[in-house]
Amino acid sequence: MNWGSAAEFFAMGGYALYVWGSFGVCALLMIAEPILVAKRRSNILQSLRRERLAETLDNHE
Amino acid sequence: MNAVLAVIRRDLLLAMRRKSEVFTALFFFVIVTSLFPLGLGPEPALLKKIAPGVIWVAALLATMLGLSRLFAPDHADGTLEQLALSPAPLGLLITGKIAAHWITTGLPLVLMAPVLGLQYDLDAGALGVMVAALLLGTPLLSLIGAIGAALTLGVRGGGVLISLLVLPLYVPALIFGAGAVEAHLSGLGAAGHLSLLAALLALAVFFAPWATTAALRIALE
Amino acid sequence: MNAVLAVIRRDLLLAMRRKSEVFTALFFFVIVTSLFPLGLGPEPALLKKIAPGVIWVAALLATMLGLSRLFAPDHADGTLEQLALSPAPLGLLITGKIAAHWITTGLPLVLMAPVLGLQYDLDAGALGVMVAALLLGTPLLSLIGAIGAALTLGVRGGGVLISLLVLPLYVPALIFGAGAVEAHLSGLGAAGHLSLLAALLALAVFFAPWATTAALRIALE
Amino acid sequence: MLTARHLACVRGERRLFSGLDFAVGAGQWLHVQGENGAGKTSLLRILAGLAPPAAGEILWHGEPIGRLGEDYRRELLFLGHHSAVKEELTPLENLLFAARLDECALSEAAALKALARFGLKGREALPVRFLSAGQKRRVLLARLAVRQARLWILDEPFTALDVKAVDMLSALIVEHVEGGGIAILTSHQTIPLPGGQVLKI
Amino acid sequence: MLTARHLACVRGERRLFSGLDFAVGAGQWLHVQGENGAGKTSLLRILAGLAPPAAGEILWHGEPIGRLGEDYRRELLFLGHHSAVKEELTPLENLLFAARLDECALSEAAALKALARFGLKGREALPVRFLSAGQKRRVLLARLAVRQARLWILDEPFTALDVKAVDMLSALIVEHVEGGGIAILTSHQTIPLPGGQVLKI
Amino acid sequence: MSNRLINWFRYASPQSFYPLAGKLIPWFWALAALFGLTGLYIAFFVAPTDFQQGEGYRIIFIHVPAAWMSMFIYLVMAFWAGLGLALNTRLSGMMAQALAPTGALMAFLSLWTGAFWGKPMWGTWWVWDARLTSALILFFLYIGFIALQAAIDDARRADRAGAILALVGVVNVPIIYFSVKWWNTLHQGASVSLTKAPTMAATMLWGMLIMALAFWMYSIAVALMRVRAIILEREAHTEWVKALPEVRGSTS
Ligand code: HEM
Ligand SMILES: Nc1ncnc2c1ncn2[C@@H]1O[C@H](COP(=O)(O)OP(=O)(O)OP(=O)(O)O)[C@@H](O)[C@H]1O
Ligand SMILES: Nc1ncnc2c1ncn2[C@@H]1O[C@H](COP(=O)(O)OP(=O)(O)OP(=O)(O)O)[C@@H](O)[C@H]1O
Ligand SMILES: [Mg+2]
Ligand SMILES: [Mg+2]
Repeated sequence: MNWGSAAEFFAMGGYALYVWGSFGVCALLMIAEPILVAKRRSNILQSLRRERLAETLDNHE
Repeated sequence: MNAVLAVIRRDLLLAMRRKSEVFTALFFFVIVTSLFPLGLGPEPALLKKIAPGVIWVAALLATMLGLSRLFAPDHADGTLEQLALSPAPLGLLITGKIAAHWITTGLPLVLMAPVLGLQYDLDAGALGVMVAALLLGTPLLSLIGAIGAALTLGVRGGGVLISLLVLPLYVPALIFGAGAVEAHLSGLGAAGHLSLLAALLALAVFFAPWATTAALRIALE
Repeated sequence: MNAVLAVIRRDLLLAMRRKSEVFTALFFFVIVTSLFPLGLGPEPALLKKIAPGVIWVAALLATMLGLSRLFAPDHADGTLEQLALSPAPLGLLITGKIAAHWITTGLPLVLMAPVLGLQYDLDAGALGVMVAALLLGTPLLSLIGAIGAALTLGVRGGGVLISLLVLPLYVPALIFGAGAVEAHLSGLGAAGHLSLLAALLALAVFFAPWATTAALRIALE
Repeated sequence: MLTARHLACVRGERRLFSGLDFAVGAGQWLHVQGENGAGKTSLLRILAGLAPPAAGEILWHGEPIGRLGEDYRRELLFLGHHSAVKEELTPLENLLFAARLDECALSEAAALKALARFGLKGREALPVRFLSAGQKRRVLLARLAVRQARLWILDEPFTALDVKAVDMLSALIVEHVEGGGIAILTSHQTIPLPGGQVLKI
Repeated sequence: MLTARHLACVRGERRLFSGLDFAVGAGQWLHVQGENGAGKTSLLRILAGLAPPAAGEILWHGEPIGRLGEDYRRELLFLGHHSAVKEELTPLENLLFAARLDECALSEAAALKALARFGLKGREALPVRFLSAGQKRRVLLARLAVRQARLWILDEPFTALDVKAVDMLSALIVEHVEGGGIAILTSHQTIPLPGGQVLKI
Repeated sequence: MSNRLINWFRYASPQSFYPLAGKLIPWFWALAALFGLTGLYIAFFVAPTDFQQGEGYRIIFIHVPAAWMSMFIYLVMAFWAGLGLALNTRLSGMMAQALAPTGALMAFLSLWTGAFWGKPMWGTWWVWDARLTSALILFFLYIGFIALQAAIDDARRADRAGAILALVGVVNVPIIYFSVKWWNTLHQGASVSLTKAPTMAATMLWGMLIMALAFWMYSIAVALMRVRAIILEREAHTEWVKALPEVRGSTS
C-alpha cells in the first residue's frame, strides 16, 4: 500500500494535475463513448418503432 | 433582414450537411502546422521562434482553401442569380454569406490555435495574444477573400487564381498578426499591432462587401 | 497507348486553355515561400535554416491545391464515364491523367525551386540536391494525391477533405525531401535520402494507379 | 405590362437579334421561339435584368426596369436551367429557403403541399442529388406554386418532365395567366396552352 | 443481341424495378418509358456496365457483359446527360478527343463534316461554354455520326433540340438501326421513329 | 462447400451476427471491468513509487495500453476493410466503420496522456519526437477515415472507399513510422528523447499488461455495440430487423 491517507492519494506526490488529468479524461471518454453508442442505438430503434407504428396505422385505414 | 438570416442559416446548414466541411478546414490548419516541424526538424528553440509565422501562414492558407467554394457552387447552380433577383439588397445578402464563411472556417481556427501553440511550446501570455490577433484577423481574411472569390468567379481555373489575387492582400494581416505574437515574445507588447489589425478590420467591414457585390454583379452578366 | 497519349494531350491542352492553371500553382508556391520571410522577419541565418522545410511544405501545398480538380471536372461532365467505357484499360488512362497533372503542376515547381532557393541564400550544391529531391518527390506527391482525389470524388466538400486524407500520407516524402537538403547542408551527404525517395516513388508508381482506379470505379457506380 | 423597345443582344462578335419590340399585358403570355442558339436564353436573362441589352430598353408598367430595381424584382420570378436548387439540401429545405429569399412567408405544411402537388411526395427529405433529372426540375418548379409574382419568366420549363407533369405545369401557367399574371416561356416542344403571343427570333 | 434477365435496381432503400426481362436484336430499337424517377437513367447506366444491377444479368450475344469487358465496350456508345463535353474546348477538339478515346481514326475534315451536319458550322472553334443549351447537346450527339458502334444507348437524346435537329437525329437513328445496329433510348416526347419495342418501367 | 465455411459465412451475415454480438457484449464488458479494476488496483496500490519520476509515472498504466490499442485497432480495421473489398461481405465494412472511432479515441488518449506525462517529465507538453509524431499522424489517419466515411452517404460506397483508404494507410503506417524515426535520429534535437523506456519492475509490467487487456476488452465491447447500431441503421428496412423483439417493442 503506497498511501498514508486519502489526501495523499489525491495529491499524487505533487503530480495530481497530470495523473488525474490523464486518468480523468481517460475515464470520461471511456464512459462517454459507450453512452453515445447506446444513444445512437436507441435513436435508431425509436425511429424504427415509429415507422412500424405508422405502417400498422396505414394498414388499419 | 429576414433574408440575410436565411442566407446565413442556409450556409451553415449546407456546411453541416457536407459534414466534413467545417472539420476539414480545421484539420488542414492542424496538419499544416504539424508539417512544418517535419520539414524543419524537431529543435524546440527554432520551432518556438517560427511558431507565430507558421500558425498565421497556416490560418491564412486554411481560410484561402475554402474560398473558391464561397460563391462558386451558388454561381453554378443559379443561386446567385436568385440572390440578385431577391427583393433584399444583394450587398446585405453577401455580407451574410461572408459571415457564414467566417463562422465555419475562421472561428474554429481561433478556437484551435491555442492547442497548436502548445505544440510549439508557447506560454500562456503569447497564446492569449495569438488568439486575440486571430480573432481580429480571421474575419479580415474572410472579407478580403470574398473579394477574390467574387472576382475569379466563372473564370476557369479560378480556384487557383484566387490564391494569386488574395495572398498579396493578406500580407498586411499576416505581418501584423504574426508581428503581434512576436512583439509580445520579445517583450515589446502587442497593443500596437492589435490595434492596427482592428483598424484594418473596420476598414474591410465597410468596403469589402461593397467590392464583393460589385464583382459578383460583373460575374452574373 | 494511343488513347493514353490522347488523354495526356487533352489534359495539357485544357491546362493551357484555362491559362491560369499552370501558372497559379507555380505562383502559389512562389508566394508561400515568400510569405515566410514576411511572417518571420529578415534574419538570414534563420531563413537559411528553414529554407528546405519551407520550400518542401510549399511544394506539397501547391501540389495539393490542384488535386481537387484532377478528376472532379471529368466526373461532373461525364468524361470519366466515357474513359471507363473506352476500350483502353482505365488504369492506363488514369496513369496518363496523373502524368499530365505532374507535368502541369509538379514540373514547374521543380524548375522554379532553384530561384526560390537563391532567395533563401542556398548554395549551388544544395540547390542541385533540392532539384533532384523535388524531381523524385513531386511525382510521388501527384501519385499519392491522385488516390485522395479519387476517393473524395463526388463527395460533397471533397476539396478540403482531400487535404485531410492526403497530407498525412505526404509525410515521408516531406521528411526525406527536406531531409536530403538538410543532410547535404550539414555535410552528411544526401544520397541516402534520395535513394529512399526513389524507392518510395517506385512503390507508388506500382500501387497508386491501381488504388486510384479502384476508387474511381466506386465513384462511378 | 412588360414592354421591350428595340432590344438588341450581342454575344462575342455575333449579333443574336436586334430591334426587338413587343409588349405583354396582364393576362397574356408570350412564347419565345427560335432555333438552337437563336438567343432565347439570352433574351430571357435580359428581360429578368440579369444582363444588360446591347441596345434598347425594357419597361415595366412604363418604367425602365433598371430604375425600378427592387420593385421590379419583387414582381418577378425567373427560372432558368438550374435556379438555386442545392444538391445537398432536400427539396423541402430548398423550397423553404427560396421562399425566405423571396421574402414571402411559407409554412412547412404549405411547402410540403406544394411539393406533393409536384409529385415529390416521399422525396421531401431526400437530398436533391439523388433525384432523377425530372424530379430535380420539379423541385425548381414547385416555387411557381408558392411564390406570388406577377411576371413569370421560364426558360424551357417543360424539359425533362414526363407527360403528367407537363399537363400539371400547363394548368398552373393557365391559372396564373387567367388570374391576371404574365408569363414568358421558351420551349421547343409545342406548348399545350391556349392563346398566347408568339415571338420568333 | 442484348438480353437482360431478371434485372433489378435498388437506389438507397428504394427498389426502382425488378424482374426486368427483355431482348433487343440487331435492327431493332427499344424505347424505355416511365415517369420521372421511374429508373430509366439508372437502367441505361446498368446496361452500359457503369453500375452493377442489384440482381440479374445482362448478356451481349449470350455472354455476360462483365466477362466481355473491353469487347463489349468497343461495340457500345453511351450518351448520358453530359457525356464528356469539355466547356473549355471547342466542338472540334471535343469530337477529336472522343474519337481518340474510342480508338477510332477520325480525320479533322471528317470531324468538321460531322459538326456541320449537326448544325454547328461556324461554331467549330468557339469554346463550348459559349454555346446555347441545344448547341451543347449537338456537340455531344455529333459522336453518333462518327463512331462505329453496334449498340447505342442514349439517355433523352432529344432534350433541348429544336425541331430540325430532332428530325435529323431521328433520321440518323433510323439509318443506324436499318444498318443492323441496336438503339436503346429514353424520351418523354413521342419519338418520331417507326417500329421499336417499348419497355415500360 | 465445407461445413466450417458455411458456418463462417453464416456469421458473416449481419442478420446472424447481430444476435451473436448481443450475447457477447455483456461478457466483454464484464471482462473489461474485471481487468480494469485489477489493473487500477495494481496501478495505484501495488506498484511502488518510481524513484526517478515519483508518482507521475503512473500515467504509464493508461498511456501504453492506449498507444498499443491505437495501433492494433488500425491493423484490425484495415484487415476488415481488405476482407470487405475482396469478398464483398457486408459485415466487414460495418466492422471497419465500427472500429474507427474507438481507434481514434485510443490514439487521442495516447496523445493526451503522453502530453500530461511529458509536461512534468520533460517540462513541455509536446516534443517532435519520432514516436509522438507518428502517433499524431496515426490520429490524423483515423480522422481522415472517419471524415471520408461520414462524407459519403451511400453506405456501400462509403465502405469501399474507406477500405481503399485503410489499405493505403496500412501500407503507409510503417513507412511513416520509419521515416519519422530516421528524421529524428538524424537530427538529434536539443530535446529529451524517450528512446529508452525505463527498465520496468515486474509489477509495473504486470499492471500494464492487465490494463492493456482491459482496454482490449473495452474496445471489443464498444465496437460490437457500435456495429450493432450500424447494422440496425443500414438494414432498417429488412424484414428481419422489423421482426426483432426490440423493434416490435411494447407497441404490439
Ligand atoms: C504526447 C506525448 C506522447 C505520445 C504521443 C506517446 C506515444 C507513445 C506510443 C505511440 C507508444 C507505443 C510505442 C510502442 O509500443 O512502440 C508509447 C509508449 C510509451 N511511452 Fe509514450 N508518448 C508520449 C509521451 C510519453 C512520455 C512523456 C513518456 C515518459 C516520460 C512516455 C513513455 C512511454 C513508455 C515508457 C512507453 C512504453 C514503451 C514500450 O513499451 O516500448 N511517453 N508512447
Ligand atoms: N463569345 C461568343 N462568340 C460568338 N458567339 C457566341 C458567344 N457567346 C455566345 N454565342 C452564341 O450566342 C448564342 C447564345 O444563344 P442562347 O443560349 O441565348 O440560345 P437559345 O436560343 O437559348 O438556344 P437553345 O434553344 O439551344 O437553348 C449561341 O448561338 C452562341 O453560339
Ligand atoms: N439514395 C436514394 N434513396 C432513395 N431514392 C433514391 C436514392 N437515390 C436515387 N433514388 C431514386 O431513384 C430514382 C432514380 O431514377 P432515375 O434517375 O433512373 O430516373 P429516370 O427514370 O431517369 O427519371 P427522369 O425521367 O426524371 O430522368 C429517383 O426516383 C430517385 O428519387
Ligand atoms: Mg436556351
Ligand atoms: Mg433520367
